[in-house]
Amino acid sequence: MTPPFPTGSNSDLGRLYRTMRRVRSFEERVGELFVRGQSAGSMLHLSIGEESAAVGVCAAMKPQDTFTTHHRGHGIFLARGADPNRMMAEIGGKEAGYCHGKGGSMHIADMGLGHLGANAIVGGGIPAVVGAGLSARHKGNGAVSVAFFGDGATGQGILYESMNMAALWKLPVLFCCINNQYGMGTRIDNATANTALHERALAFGLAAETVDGLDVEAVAEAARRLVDGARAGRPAFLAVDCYRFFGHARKDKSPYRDPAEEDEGRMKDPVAHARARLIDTGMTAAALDAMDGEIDAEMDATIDFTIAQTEPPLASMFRDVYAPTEPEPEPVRARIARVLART
Amino acid sequence: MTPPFPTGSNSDLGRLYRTMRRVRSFEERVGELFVRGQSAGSMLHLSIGEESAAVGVCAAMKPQDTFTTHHRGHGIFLARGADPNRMMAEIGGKEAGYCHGKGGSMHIADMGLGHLGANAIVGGGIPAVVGAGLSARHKGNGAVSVAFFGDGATGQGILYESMNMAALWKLPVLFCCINNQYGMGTRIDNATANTALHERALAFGLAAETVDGLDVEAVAEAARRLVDGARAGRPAFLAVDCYRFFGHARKDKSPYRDPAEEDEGRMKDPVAHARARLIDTGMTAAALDAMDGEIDAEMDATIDFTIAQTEPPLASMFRDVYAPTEPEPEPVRARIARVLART
Amino acid sequence: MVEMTYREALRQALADAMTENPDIILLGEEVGRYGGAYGVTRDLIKEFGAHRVIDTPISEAAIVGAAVGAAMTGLRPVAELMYVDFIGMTMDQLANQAAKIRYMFGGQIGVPMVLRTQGGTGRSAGAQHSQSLEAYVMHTPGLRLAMPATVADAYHLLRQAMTCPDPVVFIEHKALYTMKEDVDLAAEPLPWGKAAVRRAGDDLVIVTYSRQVHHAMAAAATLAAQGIEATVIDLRTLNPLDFDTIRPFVERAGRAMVVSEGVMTAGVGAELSARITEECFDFLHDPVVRVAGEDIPISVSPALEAGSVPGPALIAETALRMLA
Amino acid sequence: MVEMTYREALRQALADAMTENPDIILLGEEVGRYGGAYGVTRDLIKEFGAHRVIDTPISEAAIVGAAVGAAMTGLRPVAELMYVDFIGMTMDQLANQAAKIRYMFGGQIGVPMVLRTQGGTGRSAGAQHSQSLEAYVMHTPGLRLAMPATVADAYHLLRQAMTCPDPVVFIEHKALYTMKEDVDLAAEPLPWGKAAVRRAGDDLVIVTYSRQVHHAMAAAATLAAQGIEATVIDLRTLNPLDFDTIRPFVERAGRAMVVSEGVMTAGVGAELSARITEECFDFLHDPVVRVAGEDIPISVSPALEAGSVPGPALIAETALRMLA
Ligand SMILES: Cc1ncc(C[n+]2csc(CCOP(=O)(O)OP(=O)(O)O)c2C)c(N)n1
Ligand SMILES: Cc1ncc(C[n+]2csc(CCOP(=O)(O)OP(=O)(O)O)c2C)c(N)n1
Ligand SMILES: [Mg+2]
Ligand SMILES: [Mg+2]
Repeated sequence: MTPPFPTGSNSDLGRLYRTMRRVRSFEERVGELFVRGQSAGSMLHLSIGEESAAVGVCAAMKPQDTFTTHHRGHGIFLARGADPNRMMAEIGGKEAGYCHGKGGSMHIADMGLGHLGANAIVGGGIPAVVGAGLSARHKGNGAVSVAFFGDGATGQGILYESMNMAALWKLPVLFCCINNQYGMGTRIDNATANTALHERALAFGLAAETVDGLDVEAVAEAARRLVDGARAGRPAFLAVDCYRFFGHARKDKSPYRDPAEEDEGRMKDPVAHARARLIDTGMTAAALDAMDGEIDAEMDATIDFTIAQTEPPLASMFRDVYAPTEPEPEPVRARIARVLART
Repeated sequence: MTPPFPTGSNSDLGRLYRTMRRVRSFEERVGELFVRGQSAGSMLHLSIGEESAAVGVCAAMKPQDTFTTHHRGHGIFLARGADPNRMMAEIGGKEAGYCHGKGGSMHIADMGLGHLGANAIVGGGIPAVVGAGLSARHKGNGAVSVAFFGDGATGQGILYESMNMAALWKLPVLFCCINNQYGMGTRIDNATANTALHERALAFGLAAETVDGLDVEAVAEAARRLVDGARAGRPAFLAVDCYRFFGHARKDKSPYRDPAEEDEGRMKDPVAHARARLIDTGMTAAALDAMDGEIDAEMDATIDFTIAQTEPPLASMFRDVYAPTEPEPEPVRARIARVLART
Repeated sequence: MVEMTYREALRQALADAMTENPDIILLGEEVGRYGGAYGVTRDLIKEFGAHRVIDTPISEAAIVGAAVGAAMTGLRPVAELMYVDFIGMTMDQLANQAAKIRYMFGGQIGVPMVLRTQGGTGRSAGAQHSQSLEAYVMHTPGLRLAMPATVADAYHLLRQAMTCPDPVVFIEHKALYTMKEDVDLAAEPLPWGKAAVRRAGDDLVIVTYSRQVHHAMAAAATLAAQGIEATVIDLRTLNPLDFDTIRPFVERAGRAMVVSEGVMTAGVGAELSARITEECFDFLHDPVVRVAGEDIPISVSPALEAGSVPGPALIAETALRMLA
Repeated sequence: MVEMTYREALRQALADAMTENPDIILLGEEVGRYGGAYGVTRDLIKEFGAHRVIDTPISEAAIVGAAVGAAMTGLRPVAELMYVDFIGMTMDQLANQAAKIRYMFGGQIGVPMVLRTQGGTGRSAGAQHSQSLEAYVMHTPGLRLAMPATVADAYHLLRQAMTCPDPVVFIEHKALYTMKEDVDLAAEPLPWGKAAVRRAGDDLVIVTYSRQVHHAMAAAATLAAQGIEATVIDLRTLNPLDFDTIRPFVERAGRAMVVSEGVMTAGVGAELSARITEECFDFLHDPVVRVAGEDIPISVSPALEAGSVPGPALIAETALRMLA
């Protein structure tokens, strides 16, 4: 598979906009899947408002690069070139999903695209990039590994353990903190005394910057600088400032947020900003609308696709606990039957 | 018990020297206890070379203050006013020890002196001071809580989680890192890319300094500044630079260290330095020798004391798993006997 | 008698205890302004203030560690771990510190803290948000372990936990929060550490706890319709474990089933099975049968999720097999 | 045949595997320059270089997490946890990540890593450096678990672990490192997952693993002198658990004792007891008897330490009682 990696020449604003728009459209459809009672559960975390982080950073990555994401990782994976049908099917818990319905929204992964996995543990995916960095160094394949996580994950000690190792070993690793200002109901200034998060990375000896997520080109530029640096042995940290447009998960209406703050936060819309810039530079609204319409149609189809898919077969639950060469765990029912059939 | 807290007026150089000298002498006796086969095990970590950290920081503490220590904590507790006999007896695994022989060298504690416990888990005692800080705030008793730990503990994520909380909540807490340059066989520059450890604390929003442990007065002064600040709601971090004179534990001869480095490191002797300063300021060597002799005699006696003590009775092993009001766990032997005696 | 939910009963227990004892503080992620991920601490911050209902950063290890330090210095912290699945980050502070401090320090001090958390399946929350990890706790000397199944126990066990001199891990079940029952909160509760006989019957004994109590009761009702009378014992606390209540029922029935939602291998059911066998061997017609979670992770797919843990059907089916 | 220590056999296994497979790397605290806290990796850094024998900061959680990431990207990491007592800091990475990745991701990828560590009593190392925590691992689906008792197994099980497609927790025993045995490293080893019958006898079966195998053998020798013949089964791996080897011996003897150094409650012995009872119930004259560590922390006092775990005397005494 040769995915549409938005790398190199593909990173002009038009492409960045298009990819962000796809993320936005997909996430809206995730919300709809839930409303239609077709999602597997309600733990759906939309990345609306943070598209520039996903798209800008992925634009700086190369095909051999790898990454881990957090629970709000749909956008990142889409930006990397995921198949939205297989993503949506996974979110619906269907057999046709990336993980055959075992993972769901918070555990999508795809080795083909270097996606080492989303994670439902805040901070849980971070140290893996240290290992991926060791692999890249060992194999000399020039791969960078990027850990994507939220501002809330800066509360987790494992981030600092991982940054320390990456800096010590000069690994090709980027720590990308998507700072949407909230961890569930907790605003960043209620979670830490110093909200200039990149200063921590500096203190561990990494290159580190904070960039305004409103401007996807700025994000892409900063990401390129830091990813290239990481590839050359200067591990880095990038905080992308943005705003979580909606609730933490699908059911959360953010009653803990000031509506005025929300209004202002939603002004920091990287998609709208890029669109305005494109119009400034001569693109017509009609052309953009046409593109948007195409995207929305593609994303609408993911819902129909998902609804049409089957649930994984019950017996599949015993699969993949261990390698396929190994025996599957004995089902409880079988065990009980065996024990009681003894006589 | 009113311990000889070396606070306030007691912090003149003579007293600081005396306390450091007691630590040095005690630690030498711990080594001897081991050589004589009278210690409980060989996991004995001597703080020789780091006396100024223990003594300088304890001099800044008040009676109501609390603290936790690491596996190399004898000196700190002595500086706080511990009874060397009960300490040595604990190191010998004897009933008369601070913890009745259950804790040993790495788990000495004494609530009377605010010692919330030594710890055999690197970093394990750090977060407790956050809780102690919450207590102090809740009770308004003006207590500061100090976490003592080694440079190696800066590898542990829990340090950063704890510093972040302390800074966020403006707790009366001091994080004191005794940087003896080594974690077992690993020199600090093989454990981190940026050895200016206090910069991390700054990045989390704490007050932070590094002080040269050669000069106990400088340590005491920095500690007083930071402890007073912590008491006023400005949590802080203090790194005390020193050198681990001997091996990591009793059996380690530090083959991984360059002898030239060791020679130079052992020049950073806070006890010798204070002694020289005292002589400069008019004390006679004879007077100091007399003091030293007295101290050595007191510490010699701890060995005899320990050897004369009894081991804890076997049945005591079931005590203190739970509160004394609760039944003790049923011994395995009793359980087996009961099961097999059924008929 | 008043009707309330499990969630409300838990909240009430916290509120009542906090009113009585000013040294009780709550700390955890989202316990304050947000009111708790499952709403248990809703508005307690308004009642008791941000100094007693403390929103923390996402730092599970330090939350537990801070609770340890608070407990050692005169507070009675009730820490919340949003999901028991996150216990992995706290196991050092829990098992090496909280559980051992009294012992290591020769009885000088205890760690009277409660770690409230919730576990179990039922929300398609996937492999890292649906586990039943009580066996880790039960295997750790020094930790008490309570798992309420009923609304009354949600209240009383939590009240009792907040007076326990030793650290208590208190595991709620996410599928029970909205369950409503009539309760008399003022009634004398069963003592801490005592199991409840939810139903008595002479044909077989089902020993279980937490949500599986309800599944066992449903199964027992089905069985009763077929003339089979089961005893259902709700352990309420796994440490202490009340074997005295179990023994006579097993001796009478001669058949015992143990049910847990956690995975079977080396789980709570193994302990219960071993223990019943040891204590009642000569009375057993059959080996003790373990009904438990499959030895696999939990899937997000609702079908696989539900299929991987016991339910009333499996319990009833197993009972019928035992009595066939 | 060559005589070597358990420590040397482990080192040899690492060296031989690293020579054969350039993707094997070691990482952990003090594994390089220091040579390992217990000397297992002595001088491997000289042989294989600092890029393959990696000294880490004191960051257990990230060590395991880094191993996970390395394993997912084509390396075969062997991480070292200096003491199994530190597993608490790694449980999230171990149980929520390493153990579940293959499953959560629908079988796309495995995590072929080994986590070497050591546990047990014997050095007066106190409550936080003397534990036997294998039950936590055994209760976690997705993790394989090996615990070698002999010098030959130290070599062969470790070699096998390094070819296992799934994460293996490999727990050595600190009291065995200096044990010397004659071994033929070139001999065909027992397959991975197969238990070893160390001694066969018809009077009772002792099922155990790791250091307790030696205690059981010593006890069996004592018993033999009194005319009692015990079978001693060394499980070698606890996951997979080889019940097929156990069954016929228990059916023949009708009496089984399970021995573990870890604490009794909800421990490995509980699983073994439950399992044997389930599978061999009709053959049992007596309930399976658990000999295990006391349900208490380990003291630093040598007397209390030794008194809190099984030894040959307790095993022999228990056997005699069983056969009385
Ligand atoms: C270890 C852990 N602790 C807590 C949670 C519950 N939780 C899920 S998301 C979240 C907030 C995370 O905030 P952030 O990292 O900023 O990511 P965002 O949701 O803003 O994208 C919390 C507390 C979790 N999943 N894992
Ligand atoms: C969590 C944990 N990891 C590893 C160890 C083993 N260990 C004991 S002391 C030590 C070195 C600690 O170095 P440092 O913190 O600098 O303290 P120092 O020994 O220099 O006083 C190590 C790795 C441990 N006891 N706990
Ligand atoms: Mg956020
Ligand atoms: Mg050090």
